[in-house]
Amino acid sequence: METTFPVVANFEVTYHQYLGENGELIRPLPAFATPDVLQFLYKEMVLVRTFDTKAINLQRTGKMGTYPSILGQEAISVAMGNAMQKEDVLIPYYRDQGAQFQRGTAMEDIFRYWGGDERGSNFRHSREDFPICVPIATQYLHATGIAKAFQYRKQPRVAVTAIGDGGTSKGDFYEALNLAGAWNLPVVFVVNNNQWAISVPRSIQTGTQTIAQKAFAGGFPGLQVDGNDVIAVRQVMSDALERARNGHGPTLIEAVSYRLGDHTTADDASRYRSKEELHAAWEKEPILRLRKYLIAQGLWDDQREERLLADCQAQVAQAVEAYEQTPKANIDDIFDYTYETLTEPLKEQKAYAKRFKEKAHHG
Amino acid sequence: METTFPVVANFEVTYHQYLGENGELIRPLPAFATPDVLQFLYKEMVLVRTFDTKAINLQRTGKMGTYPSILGQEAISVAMGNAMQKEDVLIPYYRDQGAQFQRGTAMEDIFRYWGGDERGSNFRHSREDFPICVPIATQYLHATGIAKAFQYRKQPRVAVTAIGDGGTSKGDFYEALNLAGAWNLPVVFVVNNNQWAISVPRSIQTGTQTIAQKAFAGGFPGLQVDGNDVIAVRQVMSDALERARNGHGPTLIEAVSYRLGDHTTADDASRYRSKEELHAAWEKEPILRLRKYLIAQGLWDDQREERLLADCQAQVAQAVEAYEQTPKANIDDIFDYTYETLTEPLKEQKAYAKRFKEKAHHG
Amino acid sequence: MAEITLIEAITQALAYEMRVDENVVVLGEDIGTNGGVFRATLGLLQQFGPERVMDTPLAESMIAGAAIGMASQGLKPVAEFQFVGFIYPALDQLFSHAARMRNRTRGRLTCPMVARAPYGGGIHAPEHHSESPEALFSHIPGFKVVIPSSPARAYGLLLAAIRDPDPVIYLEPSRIYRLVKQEVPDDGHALPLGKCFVSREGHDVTLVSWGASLHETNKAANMLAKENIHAEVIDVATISPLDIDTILASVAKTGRCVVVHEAARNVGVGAEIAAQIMEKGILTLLAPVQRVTGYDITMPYPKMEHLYLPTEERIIDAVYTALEYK
Amino acid sequence: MAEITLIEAITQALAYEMRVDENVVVLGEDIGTNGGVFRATLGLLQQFGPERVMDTPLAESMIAGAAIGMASQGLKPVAEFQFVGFIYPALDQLFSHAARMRNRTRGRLTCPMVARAPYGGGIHAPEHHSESPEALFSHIPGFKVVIPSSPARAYGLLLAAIRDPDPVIYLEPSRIYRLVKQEVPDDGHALPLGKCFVSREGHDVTLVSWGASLHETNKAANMLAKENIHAEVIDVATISPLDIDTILASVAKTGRCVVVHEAARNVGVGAEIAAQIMEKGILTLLAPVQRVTGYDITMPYPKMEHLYLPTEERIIDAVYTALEYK
Ligand SMILES: Cc1ncc(C[n+]2csc(CCOP(=O)(O)OP(=O)(O)O)c2C)c(N)n1
Ligand SMILES: Cc1ncc(C[n+]2csc(CCOP(=O)(O)OP(=O)(O)O)c2C)c(N)n1
Ligand SMILES: [Mg+2]
Ligand SMILES: [Mg+2]
Repeated sequence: METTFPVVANFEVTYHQYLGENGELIRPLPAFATPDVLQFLYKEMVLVRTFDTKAINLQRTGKMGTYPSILGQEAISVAMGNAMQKEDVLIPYYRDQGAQFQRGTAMEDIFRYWGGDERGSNFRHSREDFPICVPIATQYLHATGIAKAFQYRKQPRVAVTAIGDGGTSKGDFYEALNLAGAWNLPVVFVVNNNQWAISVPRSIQTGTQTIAQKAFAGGFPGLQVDGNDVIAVRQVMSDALERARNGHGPTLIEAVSYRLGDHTTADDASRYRSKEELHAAWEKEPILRLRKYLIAQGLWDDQREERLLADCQAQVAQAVEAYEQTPKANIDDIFDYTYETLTEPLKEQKAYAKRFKEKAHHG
Repeated sequence: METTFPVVANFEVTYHQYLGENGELIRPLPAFATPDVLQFLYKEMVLVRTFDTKAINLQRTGKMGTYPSILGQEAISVAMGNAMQKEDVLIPYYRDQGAQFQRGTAMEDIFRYWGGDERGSNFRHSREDFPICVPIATQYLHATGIAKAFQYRKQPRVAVTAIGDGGTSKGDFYEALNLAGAWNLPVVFVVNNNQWAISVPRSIQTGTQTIAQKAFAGGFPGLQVDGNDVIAVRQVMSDALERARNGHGPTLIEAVSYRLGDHTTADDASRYRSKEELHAAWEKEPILRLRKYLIAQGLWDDQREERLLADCQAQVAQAVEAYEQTPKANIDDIFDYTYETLTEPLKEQKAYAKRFKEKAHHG
Repeated sequence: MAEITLIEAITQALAYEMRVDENVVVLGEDIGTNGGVFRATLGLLQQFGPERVMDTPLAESMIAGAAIGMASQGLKPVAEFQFVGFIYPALDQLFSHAARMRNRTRGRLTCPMVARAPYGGGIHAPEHHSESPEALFSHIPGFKVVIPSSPARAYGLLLAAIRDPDPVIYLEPSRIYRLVKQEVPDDGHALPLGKCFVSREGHDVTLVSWGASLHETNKAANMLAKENIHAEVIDVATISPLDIDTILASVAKTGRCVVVHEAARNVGVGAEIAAQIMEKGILTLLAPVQRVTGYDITMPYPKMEHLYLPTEERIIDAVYTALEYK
Repeated sequence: MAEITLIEAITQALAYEMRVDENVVVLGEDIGTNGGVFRATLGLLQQFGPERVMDTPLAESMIAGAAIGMASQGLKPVAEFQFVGFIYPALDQLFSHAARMRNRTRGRLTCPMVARAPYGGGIHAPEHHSESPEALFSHIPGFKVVIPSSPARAYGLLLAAIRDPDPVIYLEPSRIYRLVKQEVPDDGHALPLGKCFVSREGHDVTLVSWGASLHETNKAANMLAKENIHAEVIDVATISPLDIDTILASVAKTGRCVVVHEAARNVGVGAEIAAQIMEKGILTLLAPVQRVTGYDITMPYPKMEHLYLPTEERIIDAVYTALEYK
């Protein structure tokens, strides 16, 4: 008689990386990674960081509200947006600025959003992309519905959505994985594992070895990628997009990175995490890493860097200008979009509100 | 340079079984499985089936409301309750009659519950056990809270909870796994995979190979057990309870079985599943299987069977009697338990309700 | 033309709209082969196939969240929640997203979905199967909340709900799913959302109700008629946004009003109706608006639910209280 | 004695009750090392350790569900929801279980938990951070719903909430977390739940409010006093169950009433108060009860939230409407 129990299913998580922590190549470059593309990705990451610095500054000087910095996660976000086709749909979380810019979403719209203005989500480009999602993990389900619409209409499009490590604790995250697996949906799930959910470290968030393995609960592949290696993220994204586009279903990508900034401008991370940890994380950050590689390859130098920074500053300055010139919103704006047609009660309330418009005290 | 990607985590699901489909032993019996214990488990399964048949009959004759039959899942439920210690807490789903009886919950209380009477959940024994849980999967989270209370008080107690295969699609299911893993809680999660969630087959419910693998999303072991083999279920339950009691955390047990009856007395399963499938499932059912084994070992015979059936009938008849003698509930019953102390509005409403008591038309 | 029940009218409306608009899809638990636990989607799988009639995994937040995603792509998902007592896990998706998508994006993305669910008590169902949460949805800006009371209204209002460009919560009183039959032409004619229906004219008192309670309300009106008390009966139908004008016009005539609903009393829809009648019609009121409602307790299990539901007796009692005022 | 803010009063109450009752535990997101995003739990981890001050994974249904389990074992969990806009995923657990456990088991199992959450607008926070859903909880039988308006009331009411044998939804107006300071003796004295407080006496009109809006209400009363209009101001404090008697007594004196709340108007708590005043006090009413509320739109983002929130001007306007009636 047998005395052991047969294994009926097994699973593994692989870790994907091309650039080592010092910008050295540890695997042969993937095909997409031509010098042009790498330079482009580099520039886009620097642009995101320039934007980010400015956004924090706008908040500090009272010109914008609370803002969540993307510092440290530029590679994930840029690679994600860059790998997508125009006709795909992005369903972002609130720290996906890089992907949004790749999609054509205007910087000034992101400023508007965090400046407390709904019009910031009325994107002029990427009009099917979802706005920033505040209620954690809900966006993962929207992505499944969008993917289902693509599948129903037999369109070769993919829904791409992102979340933080903390968000992977929520029911909606898992319900989305399960549905995507059950329906074999064209969706790519990205997890920005930046090690922290506000003050809660990854180790308290979940007892799993990896976040990637949560994909097995949905019945499809999950993998880990070095989220500070833009080449690796870009590659696993393309692979996952292709899988999805060809009808082979979803993938979960855990991009391992680090939140180098505070959670938001309303947070002070020094309350809960050590300087040492932060310093160590800076050693691995994505922009420096790619710069080292490019320089070593003779694809980058100080002059180009200087020009790039000036360029980025100019682009961001223009966006700030556009943001600051946003026409004032009015009472109609807050009443007219609850329903397509103003209801009777809202007509009455709007007329009443207009009576008091001039007198308002708060704000 | 390397060209493959390293595996950073891997997982496997084992399948546990002792009795083959024809009641033949395929592995050496585990230590607990003395003749006495096996006979006891057999009797308890027969008792549950006798109860179940009667319950359906009560519903059909208008003496009870909608009822969910446990037909086919007796082994899982009896083994689960039987493996627990008295001081453990059971957080059942609605198809856990066998476990409830093992815990001392009175049959007449289960009748009362499905008879539409809240008093059916005021168990006289097993007073810390949770009542039947209708909103699917919510009970899994209650189990984590109870387990946390045990951990906080350093009590060597375990929370045991169960769910159906359909329930594993819900957010609460996964949130519970994640918390139990993160907090290393003393809890045992049982999944009654009876292949159907009302009319939705297991294959539509999730894209995973096994349900057991969903445990990996929580970071702890998941295994499959033949849910028609009471010996195997009892053994994996004991192992999981011991693990939990010794501070080694949760286990997910997927008990593979089959719902031999309709979903509830309000359902007609012939609308959505084939006779062939049902017939095939009857071949594997748990009671017959153990009887075959016991008979082959000389531990059971027709005489004992006859006596047992008479015994079970008598016990159930007594419970029906108690159920039918339940004193009528009154207006106070529906008002007095919303809060510990009746609020002013409820005092008023209760007095008002009493004015109409005699006149009520419905019902 | 054959007479059909309320639930058959729902099936008829779903099938009609699926025929004329291929963006309409239905999803939910057990709605495919099984045709829904109440058979609202009976035959749809056969007619429209599994790509449009989707049996989902068992997860209500998922159903709502996926429907929101589909709706953003121009589909018109009609999501069935098996009982409205199981819609609570979906409230986050519904409140935080379905109700806000248009406003959040200033009209760029919208959410033309319908959330259907059997609703209300009196069917001797187990706990959680007899809830009346219309007040919750009515309080959340962005929804329309609709409750039909007859086969014809169920048909016309469901068509309107599906065609509406915004999310509609469509609650189906399961107690009257098969209570009455009516001829309901399958002509695709929608009824207006946002309008009350005057179900019966009268001049002594206005009775306001919706859904299944309208039946006890009508019975009460019949009984009162024998006492020579002529009640006007209003079927609110769209609970939010509320058509207060129709109610005010009636109260202007009768001077007295009784609102009847199954849901708990405290902060229920009856309170809103009473408050608005006072605000806008106090001069026409001869007595305070009376509320006949469920109590502020969880809906009792079947053995005692008859003690909870508004009855003709309670309605008539309230009418007399109103009539005898001062 | 030092003066403390409302949020410090909350910390003080939590610490007090944790000292005297080891069954009291707190749980939530970022409540440990970080002391909560508003610092309500500041220092508790240091004083009581991680077994009683539990940083949870990020999942609100989980927080509620686990708290229900703990409470059934005799713990007294105080769960923090980071903002009340994030409590919606927990509504199923709260509505289906916390509110019903006692009734479901006829008193065998109970749910003595508190759900705390920052609540309301006016802090220029991003979307979803400024919600006022007290009406939802008030409609669900089984909860008590409490909203403090000052440091002293925050302290006394939170102690009462923790000691209450049933689930209490405790909503903290974040706009006034640090607005005023008061001396609040740390003496463990609870204030009664289910009672309104008369904050200011007057005889011309009754102003009824709660939470942060009470401050604009008081300011309006001050301004009115200069016009020789003497408003009585009532702090409802416990929104459910409602202490209508205190309100009725005031209205009997003044004959006029204005209810002020931030939440959307439709089927809000203001409607309930208005309806009850009419039902029980119509003969003392000289004018219809006026409601000054948020609009039936999603709370606007910070740039426009000032247009949504009730202001002194709107309150005074409503008072004049009431005074000029007839
Ligand atoms: C449902 C919900 N609960 C709580 C919050 C408050 N909150 C905002 S961000 C955050 C932490 C998120 O952490 P993670 O998912 O790791 O993303 P990160 O911010 O680190 O990128 C929390 C708790 C929220 N937005 N939504
Ligand atoms: C949240 C929720 N949604 C829907 C239902 C209705 N419902 C009751 S049982 C059931 C199927 C459950 O299937 P499964 O989990 O496999 O358990 P089984 O009944 O097969 O034992 C459904 C959909 C419910 N009770 N709760
Ligand atoms: Mg994070
Ligand atoms: Mg099942």
